[in-house]
Amino acid sequence: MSQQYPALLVIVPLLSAFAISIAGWVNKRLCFPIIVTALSVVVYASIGLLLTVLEKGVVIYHLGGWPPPVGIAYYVDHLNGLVLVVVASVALLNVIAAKKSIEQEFPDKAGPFYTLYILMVTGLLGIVVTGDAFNLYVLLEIAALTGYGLLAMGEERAPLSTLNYLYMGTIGACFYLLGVGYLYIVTGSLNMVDIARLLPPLYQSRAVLAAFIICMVGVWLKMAFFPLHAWLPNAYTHATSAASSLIAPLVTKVMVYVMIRLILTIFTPEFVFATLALKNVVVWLAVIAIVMGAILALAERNLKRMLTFIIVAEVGYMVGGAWLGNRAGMTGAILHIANDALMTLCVFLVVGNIVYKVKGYAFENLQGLFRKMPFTMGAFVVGAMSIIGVPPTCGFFSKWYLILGALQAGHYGFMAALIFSSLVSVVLFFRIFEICYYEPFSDHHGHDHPPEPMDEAPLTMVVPLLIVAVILILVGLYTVDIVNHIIKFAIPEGLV
Amino acid sequence: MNMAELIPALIAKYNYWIYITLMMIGLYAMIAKNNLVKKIVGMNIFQTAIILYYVSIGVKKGATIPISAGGHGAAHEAVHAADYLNPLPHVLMLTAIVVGVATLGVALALCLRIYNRYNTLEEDEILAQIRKK
Amino acid sequence: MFWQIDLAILTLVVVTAVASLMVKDLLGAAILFGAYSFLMCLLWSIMGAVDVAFTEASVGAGVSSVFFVAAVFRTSRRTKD
Amino acid sequence: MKIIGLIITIVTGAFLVYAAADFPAWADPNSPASTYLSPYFIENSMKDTSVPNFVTSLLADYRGFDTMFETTVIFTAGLVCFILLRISGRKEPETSHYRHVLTGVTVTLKEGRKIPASEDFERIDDLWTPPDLIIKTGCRLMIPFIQLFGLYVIAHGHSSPGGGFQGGVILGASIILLAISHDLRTALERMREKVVAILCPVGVAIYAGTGTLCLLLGVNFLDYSALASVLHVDPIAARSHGIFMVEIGVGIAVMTTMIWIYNNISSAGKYNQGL
Repeated sequence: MSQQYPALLVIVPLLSAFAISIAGWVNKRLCFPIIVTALSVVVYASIGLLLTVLEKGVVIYHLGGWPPPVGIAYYVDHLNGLVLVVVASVALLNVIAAKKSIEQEFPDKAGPFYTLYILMVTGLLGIVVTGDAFNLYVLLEIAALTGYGLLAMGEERAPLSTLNYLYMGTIGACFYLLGVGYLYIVTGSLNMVDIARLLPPLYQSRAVLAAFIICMVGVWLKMAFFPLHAWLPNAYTHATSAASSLIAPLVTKVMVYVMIRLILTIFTPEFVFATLALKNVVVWLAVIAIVMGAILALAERNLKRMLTFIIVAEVGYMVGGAWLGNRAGMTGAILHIANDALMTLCVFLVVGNIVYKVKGYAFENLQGLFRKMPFTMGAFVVGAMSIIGVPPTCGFFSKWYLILGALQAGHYGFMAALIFSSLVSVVLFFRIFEICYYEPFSDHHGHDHPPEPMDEAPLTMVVPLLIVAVILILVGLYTVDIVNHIIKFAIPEGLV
Repeated sequence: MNMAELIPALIAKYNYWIYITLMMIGLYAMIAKNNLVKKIVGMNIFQTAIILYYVSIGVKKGATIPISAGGHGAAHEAVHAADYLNPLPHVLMLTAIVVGVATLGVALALCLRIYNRYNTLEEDEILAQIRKK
Repeated sequence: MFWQIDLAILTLVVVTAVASLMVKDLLGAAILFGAYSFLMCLLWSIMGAVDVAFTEASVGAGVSSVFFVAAVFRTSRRTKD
Repeated sequence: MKIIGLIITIVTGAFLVYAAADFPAWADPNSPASTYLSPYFIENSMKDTSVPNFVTSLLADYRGFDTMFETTVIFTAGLVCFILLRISGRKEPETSHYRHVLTGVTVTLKEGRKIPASEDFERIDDLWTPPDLIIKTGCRLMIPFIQLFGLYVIAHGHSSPGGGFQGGVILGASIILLAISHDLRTALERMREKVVAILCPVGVAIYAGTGTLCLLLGVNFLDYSALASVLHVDPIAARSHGIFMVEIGVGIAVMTTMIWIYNNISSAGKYNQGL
């Protein structure tokens, strides 16, 4: 069975999506058990796959029995093995946590919601696992379309911001498709490894240059890299908490993975960092992204919207780290994919719990939350520490690698931006802690207002959140092992 | 490049110039148009332009449509690759067309939701309504 | 295959595309978009992509136009640009 | 915005023109795209799958995995339209209208009363207009032939242009034509919402299920040659049959999705009136 893990990863959620869709019309109570079972199988298969990769090296799976480049193949190496585990576990933890808020917000459309949810996970897993450039486009569209559906179910402004996301997402996906077309016209192949084998004699061709730039712009649009980020804050803020806590941690990170895959596998670091003179330009763009993300976050008076701008800044970290063009920077970027997915999940789950109990996420809604929801806020502190980058949480270590990379590359601007953004995060989060710590102002009549009783979110929401918080610290403690056993092999030897 | 070389170069890649033109028309409409449905029309033009590009890759001089001339009974006859068009771009574009219509459906559904709420499809009027609140 | 017809259709495609974006009526834009799709389908069948042309004829010129008309019917024909 | 748009467009366009200069000339038989991978498909399609239409064999077999997700995309679009537009908790309107078929007299009933189902009265909407007799009859005549053509296109995709997508769209269009020429209520009587919503995932599941069957028979996902042992034919014919099975699944999924999207958009999720 273990040689079929790559197929299981995609087939199990896909088939269960159809089962859930039908169950939504027959018996709604079946939906949740099916989705949890399917995602558990996915988590199991992804961990099994990662262990197989660690033991035996790259796993190749021929779909339809056709060897590449004729057919479509799955390539699982250390890089996507790691990302697969992250995607699968984030999806599983989030669906358990989201059950209550789904029941509260749209009880009658739970079946279609779960179907879209698991289809989105299918799409993201497929993007990560596939070794075919065109197949990636199709899966990109699945992840995007389900994302539009999930995001648009939110508040009254959600359809408009989702429509803007749809325009931007379509342009991004089409640019990627066009880039693949440019590669196809000069190489005649669609398989990533095969393209990489055929490309070196063509490195001077303008079409290859154009293919690379078009693909990059498309992927940057999808991951909301500054200045192409305009769609992200509105779309994520107005969504329901169940949807935003799936999409915010995963979509941008998977897109960063696609970018790293393009750099490392298809175009190879020699072409990207040595032949092209774009390295510094992109890192400076990343610097601007980080600074602008931090400043825009500072201007917000609304927790969820503030977090979306932090995502924009985090995307800047990863793009900058990947484009530094050295081993430490790339290690930091890959490590940050995993860490950022987990910490974004943590803080967005906290927002979900707050919305469930307080029905709002503006700063004035947050007063007195430390007393009211101590466990949720405890997890929030861990998540915030991780985003700021306080050891021993995992955020510290990826930042450390990124700064190391910046030092090695001699790019002090990027280093300064990282430190600036950490400082701004300190301000951002301590401001929220302060609001949450103090009780709401008592009204004028009675000064000894009785303190509000503890009113924690239900257990199914708190337990996954606490698990995420613990994972954040555990990943931090075992960072060295992750880097030495997984990420070290994910980066080709050529990159020093 | 003088005129004598330019004109053959233009004609030899006429399809590619048209695809770029169409794509830019679509892109401009998506960025600059104010009406949400007009933007969707632009989006579709943008997508079909890319399909045109792919189909243009598949064309081969002196080749016919990618369906075996012999039909079912001719499995033993040798098939010469030069006689048939390249089927791979066609397959990819079938997928792209279907993705296009799926995106169109979702976009129109979103437009309907927006119209129900704001009673207009003009982006500036919607933004003015949001700001007023 | 006459290259003159090829060129004429390629040019007409651009004309219909621009027209569907310029016309100040959404229903008209929907119909012109249908015409655009159909010309595109013709172009592809000239290029020998019969399956793609067939799909575009049924999806692009057929069902897409119906969706557009249905959506315009449910919203409004008014447009400022 | 217009100026920014113009600048972006011109810069992108200029960049694309610059890059297109390095392309192989149009329709060049010796370009990499025509010489590297595609000859394999053209020369081996008949040997591997016994399907004369290379596009079909490539679509459903060599790159069948893409096509499975393409069908999933369609299904997703239908589902998203449903989830966004469908107004749930169908509340019966205050007044309901019935039309006496023979005389054309309209009866309006208040407070949710109903006329028992009979041949004489038909339920109509408040925006009802009498359908044109010529259009109604003409479409009635055409619809069976359109459906027959749709089935032909699905079944004959192996050796002529067509296949699951095109046939499915044509079948869906026939029901949409019914909804346009009569009204949505008539079309919904033929294809109930629940039927559409269940058939759609079933169609995609036929595709994925065929692939999973191959997996369970001990080979890789979507490797139809494994069906040989089930169908009692040689592996090459099994591939051909496998392609046909998935085309049927695609046809069902595409047909129902087109109807689903149309129903939701044309009635803005209320499932009355329609166009």
